[in-house]
Parts: sequence; structure tokens; C-alpha cells
Amino acid sequence: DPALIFDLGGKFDKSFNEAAFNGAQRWAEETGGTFLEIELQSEAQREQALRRFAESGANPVITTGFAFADPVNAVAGDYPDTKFVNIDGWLPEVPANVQLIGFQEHQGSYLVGMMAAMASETGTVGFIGGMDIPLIRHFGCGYAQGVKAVNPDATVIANMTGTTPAAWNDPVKGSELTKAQISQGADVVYAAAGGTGVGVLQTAADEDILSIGVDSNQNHLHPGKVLTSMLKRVDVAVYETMKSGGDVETGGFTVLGLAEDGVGYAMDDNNASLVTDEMKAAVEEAREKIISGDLEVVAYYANDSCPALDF
Amino acid sequence: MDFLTVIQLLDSTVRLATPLLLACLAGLFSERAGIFDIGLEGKMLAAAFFSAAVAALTGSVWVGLLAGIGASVALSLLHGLASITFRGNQLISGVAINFLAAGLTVLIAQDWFSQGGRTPSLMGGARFEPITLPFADALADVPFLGPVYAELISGHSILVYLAFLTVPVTWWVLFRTRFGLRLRAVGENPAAVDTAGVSVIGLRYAAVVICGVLCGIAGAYLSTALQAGFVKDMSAGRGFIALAALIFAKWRPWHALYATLLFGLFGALETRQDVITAVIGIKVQGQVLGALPYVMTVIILAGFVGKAIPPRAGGQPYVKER
Amino acid sequence: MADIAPAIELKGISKAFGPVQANKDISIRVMPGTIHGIIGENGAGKSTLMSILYGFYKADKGEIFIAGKKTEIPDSQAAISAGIGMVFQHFKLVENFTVLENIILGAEDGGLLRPSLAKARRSLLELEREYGLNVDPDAVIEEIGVGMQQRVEILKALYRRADILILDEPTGVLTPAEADQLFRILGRLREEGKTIILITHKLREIMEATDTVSVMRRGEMTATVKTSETSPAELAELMVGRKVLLRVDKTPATPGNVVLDIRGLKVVDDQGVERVKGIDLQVRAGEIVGIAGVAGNGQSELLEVLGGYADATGDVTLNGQPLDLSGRHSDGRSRRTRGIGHVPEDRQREGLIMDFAAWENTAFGYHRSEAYQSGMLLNNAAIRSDTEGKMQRFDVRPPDPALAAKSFSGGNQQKIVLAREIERNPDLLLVGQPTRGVDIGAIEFIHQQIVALRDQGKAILLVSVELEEILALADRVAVMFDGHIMGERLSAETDEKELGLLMAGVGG
Amino acid sequence: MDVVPKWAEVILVPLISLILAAILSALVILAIGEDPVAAVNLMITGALGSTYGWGYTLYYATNFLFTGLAVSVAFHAGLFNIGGEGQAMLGGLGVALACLLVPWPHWTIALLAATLAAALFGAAWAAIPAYLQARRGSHIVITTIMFNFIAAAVLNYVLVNLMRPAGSMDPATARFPEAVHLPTLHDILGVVGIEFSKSAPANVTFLIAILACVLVWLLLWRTWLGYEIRSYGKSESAAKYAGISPFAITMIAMLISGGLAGMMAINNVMGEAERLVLNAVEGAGFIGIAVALMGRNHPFGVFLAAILFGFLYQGGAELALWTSIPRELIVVIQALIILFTGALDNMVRMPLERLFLMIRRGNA
Ligand SMILES: Nc1ncnc2c1ncn2[C@@H]1O[C@H](COP(=O)(O)OP(=O)(O)OP(=O)(O)O)[C@@H](O)[C@H]1O
Ligand SMILES: Nc1ncnc2c1ncn2[C@@H]1O[C@H](COP(=O)(O)OP(=O)(O)OP(=O)(O)O)[C@@H](O)[C@H]1O
Ligand SMILES: [Mg+2]
Ligand SMILES: [Mg+2]
Repeated sequence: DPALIFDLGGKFDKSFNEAAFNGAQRWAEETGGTFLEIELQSEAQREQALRRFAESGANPVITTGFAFADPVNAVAGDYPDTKFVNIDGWLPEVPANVQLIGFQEHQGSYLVGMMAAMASETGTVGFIGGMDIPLIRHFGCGYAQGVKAVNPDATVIANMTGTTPAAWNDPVKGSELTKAQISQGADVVYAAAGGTGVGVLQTAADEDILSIGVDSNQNHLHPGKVLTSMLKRVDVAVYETMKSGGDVETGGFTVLGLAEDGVGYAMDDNNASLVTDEMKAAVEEAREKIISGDLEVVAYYANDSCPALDF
Repeated sequence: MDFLTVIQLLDSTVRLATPLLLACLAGLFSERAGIFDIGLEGKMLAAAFFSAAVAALTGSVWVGLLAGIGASVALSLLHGLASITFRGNQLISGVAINFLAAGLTVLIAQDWFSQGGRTPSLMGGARFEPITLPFADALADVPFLGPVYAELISGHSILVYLAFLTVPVTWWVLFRTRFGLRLRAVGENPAAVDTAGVSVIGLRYAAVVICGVLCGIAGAYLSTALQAGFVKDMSAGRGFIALAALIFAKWRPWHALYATLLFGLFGALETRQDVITAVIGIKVQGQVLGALPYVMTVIILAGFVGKAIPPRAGGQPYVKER
Repeated sequence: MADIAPAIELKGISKAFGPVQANKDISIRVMPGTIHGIIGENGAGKSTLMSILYGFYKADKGEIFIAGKKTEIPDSQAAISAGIGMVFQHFKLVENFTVLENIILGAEDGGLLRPSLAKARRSLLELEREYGLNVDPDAVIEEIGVGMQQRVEILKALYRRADILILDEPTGVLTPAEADQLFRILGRLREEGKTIILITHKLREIMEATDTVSVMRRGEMTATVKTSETSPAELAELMVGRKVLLRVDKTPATPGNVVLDIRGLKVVDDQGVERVKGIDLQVRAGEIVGIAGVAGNGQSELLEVLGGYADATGDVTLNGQPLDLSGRHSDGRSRRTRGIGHVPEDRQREGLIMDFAAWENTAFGYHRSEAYQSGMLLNNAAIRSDTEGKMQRFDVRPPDPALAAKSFSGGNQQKIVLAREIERNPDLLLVGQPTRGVDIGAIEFIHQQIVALRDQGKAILLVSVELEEILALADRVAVMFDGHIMGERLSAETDEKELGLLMAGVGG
Repeated sequence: MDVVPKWAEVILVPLISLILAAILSALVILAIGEDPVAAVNLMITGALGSTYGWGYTLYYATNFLFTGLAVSVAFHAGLFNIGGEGQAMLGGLGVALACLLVPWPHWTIALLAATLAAALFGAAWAAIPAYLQARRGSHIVITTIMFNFIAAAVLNYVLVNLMRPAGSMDPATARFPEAVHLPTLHDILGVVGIEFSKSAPANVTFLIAILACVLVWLLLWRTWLGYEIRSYGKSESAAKYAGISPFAITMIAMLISGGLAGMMAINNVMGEAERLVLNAVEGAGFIGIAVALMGRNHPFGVFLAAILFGFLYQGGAELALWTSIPRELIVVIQALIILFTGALDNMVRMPLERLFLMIRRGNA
């Protein structure tokens, strides 16, 4: 059986752990298979869970979150017959039985940034991150580049919710940040903040501005108020990995960008009226260019800074 | 920094201060009666969940509010059982209540709604809506006072007004009524109350229940007024900040208002990097901004507040015979 | 006589605190309009018995009759309703409340404070006029003296219309003048037909004020006699179970060199109030100098400065060497290394750590001395064996070094402190209120120890509010009033009357 | 003089309390539709049934030992140090700097240096609140709470902006060099021929924690400094009479307390993760409060309480691993155990007292 280990946020984090769970769920429903799962409670359980699942014969062992890269690296050597897959992680060298799946979040964020800039009437848009970590800056950086691509004079206001894990579950602060950004003129806000994002989207809807969801399709939360959602198809990654089972390819990086439909923007009935054809065309064009390599969105990781936004 | 920005900043201050204020006054009642309560956080969280959950189920925010208060009071009574009846350690009991609330809320939420420890989004009558005070729109254009009235004073949920009203009421109850006199006495010297023929246990339970009611309102405010539903751990440490505010306020109602407004202001400033940049002239780094409220608190505490003396019998169970 | 029902009758009262039998099958009758004294050693069970009558504790067995009627007293409310008022040994006042607030607490009229306070203010004026109990209704308790605090306690009882008033060691903390006033008030109350129960360790008070007296010993009521038919000596023997010397037995002093020389000492307290206003005083080897004075006239501050825990200005020398009055070398430890021992005025707040075992308290203040160390660690065995010796020599009961200080009676707590300070052989011993609240058996012993130290040629500075004690113990008396020394007298050449005038700031 | 004999006080009261907590927990487990007997079984075998389980139990216990001792030492001085969390975070920074900046030849020297660094950083973080309390009267409860938040911001800044290896997305330091890896219990016990699980993180720090217990005990009850700390904590007025400096004791007690909290980092940072991650302390500072209170602020009590919490953490992990019981249930079980053993203990003690008194009277 495959095993799935959720990061500390817990499997219902309204974010990528939840997406991973949905992917696994879909696989289970379609194949009738079963999978092992655990929600971590502490840092020390990372290795513990990896080893326990490996020892019990689970294969592949899928982990979500960059924090798993290091423990997976440490454990993999002891279980050569088990395959380990980590989503979001990065390692200088990837062991033979480990596969790292990375998403080009900045590309997806770039597209929703473009949409934000086009939907904005004030020329000011907002970004609200959860905990201040590089990954979230990475989201914000792609977003800002997209905004600037459409409107070089646009202002991007970026805020982080906090510096502790509590920043992922503080919708009240998310609301307050949203209001603060609205006071500064923002009329589209992009939330990459887990449970805090619930507050952001809510307040945006209450205050009658547009918001952008993250990770999974959150358009339905406030129909007609959520411009789009930046999709990060963790569910697909997990689904595919589980489907390959023990034969999953390992020993390298899988990069899921726009080309692979690993990231993207969500369109459905809930936001159909908000997205004009013009927007769609522009975004589609940019998408093609990014895929073809004609357009390069700079990743925050490239040199730990962002050309379009100063954190 | 223009006038409107100031108004917005203060508006945000009021919203952020309200849950702190309610929790702080809750703690004030309890601690004035000699029962230390580090379980404010847990009670607020439990109330946030139950008010949102019941509001979602019934569609009525008022029923939800009652349920939130009920849950908070239940935890208060547990605290009372441990620290009043069984003379246990009040700090431990408080710690336990925080854990209990953190665990139970998600467990029950998952059991009831299967939405990953969240409640469904509240809509319509299941939520406290902002209230527009009379003439707010008409007066909005009056210079200075207009915006203050329309933007700052008007447009909050009823619980905000309730919270601010609680300050004078608390003051009045504590210092102008028989109950208040006895309550303060029991926190200073329970033996004096006992020998005066008044039940120490009864008074302390009453205080703890009031604490529960106020924490309940604070929690309901979070999930049904500021937000439209419950998210796990959504109290996010506000109970502890309220506790700090209580010490800051030296256990006095009006000072509690000032202290929580100050914390609210710090919180509001944290969301307005632009204002801070404008005021001090340089752009502050994100993490520095995040630490600012806490650094400011320490500075103010060290510079201006001086020694805070808690109620003398605080934290100790009343034991006559050993 | 026979047809008047007793105001109070207790029948077969028993009370145990866990394994301790505090009261054993106690019966007692108190007639209305009389003052009934109760005496007994520390821990005899006096306070417990009265607390049962007042509903503070619940008796395990026994019956209570008030004015001939069997009455259940499950709590203090019931006692108050039955017309009983009690002034506890340790006052039950809310320190940061005003006098008025303390008085109405629990006896308010209606839910609002203002009318209650106004009404209480009026009644207070009446009570004041009636009994001469003057207090400032708006003073905060922690800012007034113990004498006034006690009047507040009495007013509390009278305000509740008590017909029966219990006073537990009321004079322990009072000055002679305050005590006299108290007894005048008690006299007036008796005249009005009120019944009073008075617990005290002072036989003089029993003899002067009471009509009948009961003696308690180890939880039992051993005797009840008419005061007019007994004598202090008899009472003392009934109480302690042996003959007690009621006078201090000492030879005239032979003063030697000046040990302590104080010149121009001034003390300013935290609030900036000058407490000691430039005093000169000398204490010689082999003499006891007593400081008399009403509490709050600077004596406590003087002791604190000499003990090293309050700052002061002026010149003080010990055996000719100057003593730092502020800074690093002005703390309790430096004083001890210089040979100053100190029995503090408040043994429970200063002299002892109540939660520590007796043996730990034996090291208190001397815990860094060589004798108690072995290498980097404390030599607990040495401290323990030292404690055992001290407990034996000072007759501390029970002689169990492992028992917490709070579990000893007041007298025995005082013996622990005294043993610690005296056996260090200090050149100068500071003693504050050595026998406050201590029973006569222990008083006799404590006085003997202090005199013995003097006879070894040590200098002793004694502060006490008990004039009787000062006169009996000191060789020379200085009277303090308002931060000044009003005068010095040889105790053999003065009397209570002269000292009393000095204490009131008259003469000099 | 005590009514309840010592053995009953020490064994019977906690045991009955634990059973009560277990019964209530079982009811909660039943309520969410799981099998409580199986769950308890799983917890016990998972945490105590193998050297592997013990390895984790002891690892967690080590963390709690340090933070619990930290809270206790301050408590004896009458100071409520809620800042263990922040102090341990800073301790982690000290360990990371010590391990990364200097090429240590051998783990023993590295451990020594890291311990020192951890203690110094932790102590430094406690020093400011201590000073403010001693000199300005600023309430230490607030200042230490504030310093927890400030520590989080500091650590975040350092990890995100300064110490993160280039290219890594993880706000964490690089892995420490091989030379500073601490021997695990597997390595240590292997020397004496005891088979201990290779994969559990309990390491030599556990022994240091036990040593710390002994040292704290010695300090508090066998040195004049400890004597002064305890005296000051019991009665400030008496301490002044005895010539004990309130300022010195407040500072010293808090420095020791902060140092102990900081030393937790040699376990979780150097011993387990071998790098410093943002979330390294994850609440152990707060658990330390519960551990100290439940252990009645005595090092041996702290030891037992820390093991109990270690058991709960590890047993809880096993539950989460092999059942679909959500992790919040474990939080609830923890809460119930803290409640019954720590706060409702008199509910058990009072009837016991009556019982023993009856027996005593019956014999007399
Ligand atoms: N609250 C209490 N809890 C437990 N034991 C108590 C309590 N109060 C008193 N005792 C015990 O009961 C005994 C009687 O105490 P009590 O206070 O009645 O003595 P007392 O005669 O008033 O002494 P003193 O002259 O010192 O005031 C004491 O020896 C003590 O051990
Ligand atoms: N709560 C208590 N627990 C145990 N023993 C107590 C308690 N309260 C008082 N006692 C004991 O009861 C006896 C009398 O206590 P009490 O409070 O009357 O003080 P005391 O001995 O008169 O001392 P002081 O005169 O200094 O007040 C002492 O043996 C004392 O230790
Ligand atoms: Mg007594
Ligand atoms: Mg006494």
C-alpha cells in the first residue's frame, strides 16, 4: 500500500495537505485500494513516520512539505527497497529511491497576478502570505511580476501574517490585513495563507472587492467574489504517484509547471462573469510564452530576492 | 499620514481590541476574586467554535452566541471545580483547559461537519452584521467629526458596543455594588469574607461564571462577527495577550480598556507597513514589524508602568483546615 | 443565678484537625453580662474553640446553646445571626479597603454600596460616641496601626449588633495605652449587658478585667474558676502544669565597653517620610538597653537599619569600627559577619521561612557560614545536628528538626529564632518584640535566655511595646517618640507612669 | 503528622488520578466511534513496548526535562517563567552557531561547546525580563510572553535571511557536519552490549538531562545559593532580613532557568534534527510549565512528569500512525491527564485522607 504523511499543518489545512489528501482519496475511490496516512504532531515524528511506514512495507511513501526533504534524505538509505516521494522539497543530491516533486508556483502566481492587475480598477493589488517563509515569498514574487507585466505602474502591497505557525490559522488577522490593504487602495487580494486565507476571502467578499484563492479551487467559497484561484495540483501529483505505486520513477526532480498543468488558474461557473475574454486571452498568451520559454518568470529562490517586490 | 488613515487605523484598533477587552475583563472578574485564569485562551476558542457551529446549525447567531457562552461557562465551571471546590492548582487547571479546548473543538467540528475542523461559512442571520448608527451616513460629510462618527464609531457589530459598555458596567459593579465589594474582598482576603458571613465559594463561583460569560462573548465575536465561521486555533494567542493586558492594567477596568486598545493599536499598526514607513521614514523589515507590538509592550512596561501588584489572595485556594 | 440561662453554653465540643485533637470534649458556661477569660499555652486549643463558636470551624462533636437555646452554627453567618461577634487573633480585614468598607462587608443594606456606606458612616459616629472607639472611616487598613485595626474589628462586631463578643489575644499587638482603652471599652460593653470572652496570655489582664476564667491545656478544659478566688501564680500553674516564675530574675548589670555607638542616625522610608530623625544611642557590653515607645515611632526602622535591611545616614560604630549604612556592605549577611545577631519583630514574616523545616530555619541568615559548608555543598548533616542541639537546649517542642516552622506554636517558633541568634554568640543582639503572642511558660524561658546572654558580657538592644517587659528585662530604657529619643532612664529608677508620659511625647 | 502516608501520596494519588483520566479519555474515544481498549494498548506498546518506542519516549522526555527544570528553578525563586519557549528557540540558535561556525574535531568537544552556547543564549534571553523585573518591577509573566513572540521573529529573520543555505526553500540551517553528530542511545548502550533501536532519536542528551536533574536538585537543596533561591521564593521579607539580595537572586534564578530551557536545544537541534528548523521548539516550553507543576517543582517529580509526557507524545504518535484517530484526540487526552493529575488531585486525595483517618482511628 502507498503511505501519505501530512506536514504539521494537518490534513485539513485548507491548503496543500488537504489537496494531497483529496488526491489520495480519489485514487482510493477509483482503485478500491487503501493507503496509510498520518498527521504529524511534532518535528521528531518526521523520521519516525518515514521509518515506521517503510518498515511496515508501505511503498511508495509520499510526504508533503519542504521540511520533509531533509528527513527523507536521512532515512532513504536505510530502506533501499522503499520509494520515497516528497512534494515541495529540495535537496542538493537526490538519492536513488527518492523523487522530489516541485511546483512552479511562481508561474501560476504570475498568471493570477496578471488577472489581478487587469481586474483592478485602482491599480493597487494586495498579497497576503501566511508565515513568512521563502516558499510564500516565492508565491508573492511570481504574483507581483504578473501584476507588473500588465501594469508597470501598479502597486503591490504584500503582508505576511506572522512569524510563527499560528500565522497559518489566524483568519482574524487575515481580515485585518485585508482591510488594511483595502484602505491603501487594493481592490484585488491574493491570499497564500492556509486557514488565514479563509478570513482574507471572507473580508474581501464582505467589502466587495475581489480575492484570489490558492492551492485548490476556492472560487466556490464566495461565488462571484473570488476572481480565480491559483491551482497547485498536489492532488494530481499524489494521485499519479499512488497510481504508479512501487514503479514510481525516482532519483530526481519532477518539475510541475504550467506545461505539465501542475499549476494554473481556476475557471468555473463561479468566476465566469468576473473574467473577461480579454483577460483570458492575455493570460493564455502569457501561459504559452512561459511554456515555450519566451517568457521567464523569476523564481524567488534564484537569488533569494524578487525583482518586482521588496519583502 | 492623513486623517482618513488615522481613522482607519483606529477603526482597526477597535476591532482588534474588542476580543482582547472582553477576555481581559473576563480575567479581571476571575482574578479579582482570587482565581487566576490562564485558560482565557481555551474558553475563547471553545466559545468561538460552539457559537459558530450552533449558528450554522440553527441559522441564528443569537442562539449561537448563547451556545458559545454556554461552552465557555462550562469550562469555567470545570476551572471552578478544580480550583475552588478541590483547591487544585489554578495554573495547571488553566493549562489543561487550553489543551482541552484546542483538542475538543477540532474533534467535535470534524465529527459534526467533516470539514477538517472548520464550521461551514455563516451567512445571513447566522452572523453578526455591522450596525450603522443613526445619521451615520448623513453626518459623514461633516468635517472631522463626521468621519469619526461614520467611520470609526459607527459600523461595528453589536458585540463591539457591548464590549465597550462592559467597561463602565464592570467598574460600576466592582466599585459601586455590594457584589463588587465582596468580590474584591474575596480576592484580597477570603478569610475576611468568610468571617463576615459570606460564602467564599459562592462568590468565587459567581466570578468564574461571569468570566466564562465574557470569554464566551469574546469567542463568539471572533467567529461570528469578525469572521463567518470557525477555523481551528483561531484564538491565536489572544487569551494570553489579554492576560498580559490585565497585568498591564493592574486589574482595573478602565485601565483594561486602555491596555487592550494599546495592544489593538499595535496590532493595527502591524498591518499598516505604509503608515510605519511614513512615520519613521524607513521601510521596516517584515519580521521586525511582526515583533514590534511585543517590543513596544516591553518598553512601555519597563518605562512607564511600574510594579503591578496582583490581588493578594490570587492563585491560592482558600483553605481553613489542613 | 440558676434561673438565668447562660449566654453561651458549650457541651462536649470536640474537634480534630486530621490527626491533631485540638479540642477534646469541652464544656463551658458563660453567664450574660460577664467577661470570661480563657488562658492556656500556645496550641492549647483556645482559638479553635472560639472559631467553632463563631462558625469558622465545624466541631466534630458537641452542642452549642445560646441564651439557653440549642443553636446550630454551621457558618459565620449563623453566628452573626445568633448575636456573636469575634475579633480574631490574626485580624480578618481586607488590607486595601477602607475602614468603612471593611465594616459593612457582609452586612450591607441592599445591593448598592453608597446607601450602605452612608448608613454605616452614621452608625459609626454613634458607636464612636457611645464607646469612644474613634477611627477614621476613610482610612485604608494597611495604612493604619494595629491598634486602630483592632478597633475596626470591634466596630465590625458592634455594627452587626453582637451581644456576645469574642476577643482572641486582643492585646498582643497593642501598646499599654491602647490596651487600657480596650479594657475601658470592654467594661462599658459589659455594663450594657453584653457578654465577652477574652483570650489572653497576660495574667494581669485576666486578673484585672475578667469575672471568671477557664484554663485550657492540650485541648482540654482543665479548670474554670472565679477570678476573685484565684491568683496569677495559681493560674500559671494550672496552665503550664508546673510552677512558673512570673518575674525576671536577674542581677544588676555590669556594663563594659561601648559596643554599639549610634550618632545622628536618620532613616527615610520608601515614601520619603523621615522615620528616625537623628538619634544618638549607646549600648555597652553586658547591658540590656530597652527601647520603649508606641509602635510606629521609629523603633522598627532602627532595628531594620542595624539589621542591615534598610538604608540610613549617620555614624554608627560597632566595637569602634564603622558600620556601613547603605551600599553593598549594608546587608543582613555583613551584619552577621560583624557579630550582630537579630531576633526580628515579626518572626513569621522575617525571622522564619514558614514552609521550611526547623533545621533549615536554623541556618537562615547563616547559611553561608563555614560551619555549614562541606566543599561546595551545604553540610545538611551538620545543620541538622546543630538544630537538634539547639532544640534541646532551648526546649523547643516538639523537638523535631524535620517539622515545618509553621507547624510550631508561636512560642516555639520564637525559641527557634532565639536559639539561632543567641548561640552564634553575637557581640550585639537586636531583639524585637521577643514575647509577642507567646505563652507565659515560654516567656519565662525566653527572658532567662536573654539575661543569660547579657551575663556573658554581650550587648543587647531590646525593642518592645510591652512596658512591663522592658522594665523587667532592660537595665536602661530609652523612649522613642516621633523618630526622636525622648529620654533615657535606668530602669531601676523609673516606672511605667514616667515612661508612659515620655512615650506620649511629654517631658524629656 | 500527615494523614495520608507518604507511599499513598506519591503512588496512590497519581495512580488513581491517571486511571480517572484514562476512563474519561476512553469515553471520548468511544464517543468518536473508536475502540478505547485497543487504543490504550497501542499507546502502551507503541511507547513502552519496544526499545524503539522507548527511544522516542525518552527523546521527548528529554526536551520536557529541560523546560520543566527551567520552569521549576524560576518557580522556586517565586518567578513564573513562561518564556521557556523563546529561551529554547534562542538556545537552538546558539547550538546552530556553535555547530556550524567551528569545525569541531570530535562530538564530545562539540557537545560541550554547544551546551555552553545553548545555555548562554537561553540565559541571555531570560536576562532581560529578569532585569526588568528586578529593577523596574515589570511583571515577568508579561515580559516573558512578549519575549516568546520576539524570539520567534528573531529566529524567523535569522533563518530566512541569514542562515538558510542558498537554494533551499526550507527556512532551516544547513545540516551540521558529521563530526558533531551525537551518539544515540543505540550507540551508547551498544557499548555495554544492550540492543537498542537504531532509529530512535534519544541520544546522549538524555543523560545530560538526568545530570541536569541531579545538578538542579543539588543546587536547590544542597547549596547555599539554592537555599537563597528557595528562601527568596517563599518570603521576600524574610530573605531581606537574612541578607539575601532580591536583585541577585532574581537574576541568577532566571539565568539558570533560561540556560536550562536553552539547553533543550542540544537534544532537539543537535541530537535529533541536526540542523535548526524554524519550528524546533514546538511548544515544549509550554509543556514544561505543565511538567514542572505536575512534578511539584522537584527534579524527581519533573523527571516522572517528563517521562509521562514523553509517553503521551510517543503513544499519541503511534495512535495517529496506525488508526484513523485524529491527532486532536491526543491533545484531549493530554488535557485530561494534566487536569486530573495536576489540578483535580485533591478530588482523589480528600476521600483517601478520610479513609486513612478512619483506618488510623480504627487502629487507635
Ligand atoms: N487550621 C488548622 N489546621 C490544622 N490544625 C490546626 C489548625 N488550627 C489549629 N490547629 C491545631 O490545633 C491546635 C490548637 O490550636 P489553637 O490555634 O486553637 O491554639 P491556641 O490555644 O489558640 O494557641 P495560641 O495561644 O498560640 O493562640 C494546634 O496545636 C494546632 O496543631
Ligand atoms: N493552618 C494551620 N495548620 C497547622 N497548624 C496550624 C495552622 N494554623 C495554626 N496552627 C498552629 O496552631 C497553633 C496556634 O496557632 P496560632 O495561629 O494561634 O498562632 P500562635 O501560635 O499564637 O502564634 P502567634 O502568636 O505568633 O500568632 C500553633 O501551633 C500553630 O502552628
Ligand atoms: Mg490562638
Ligand atoms: Mg498566639
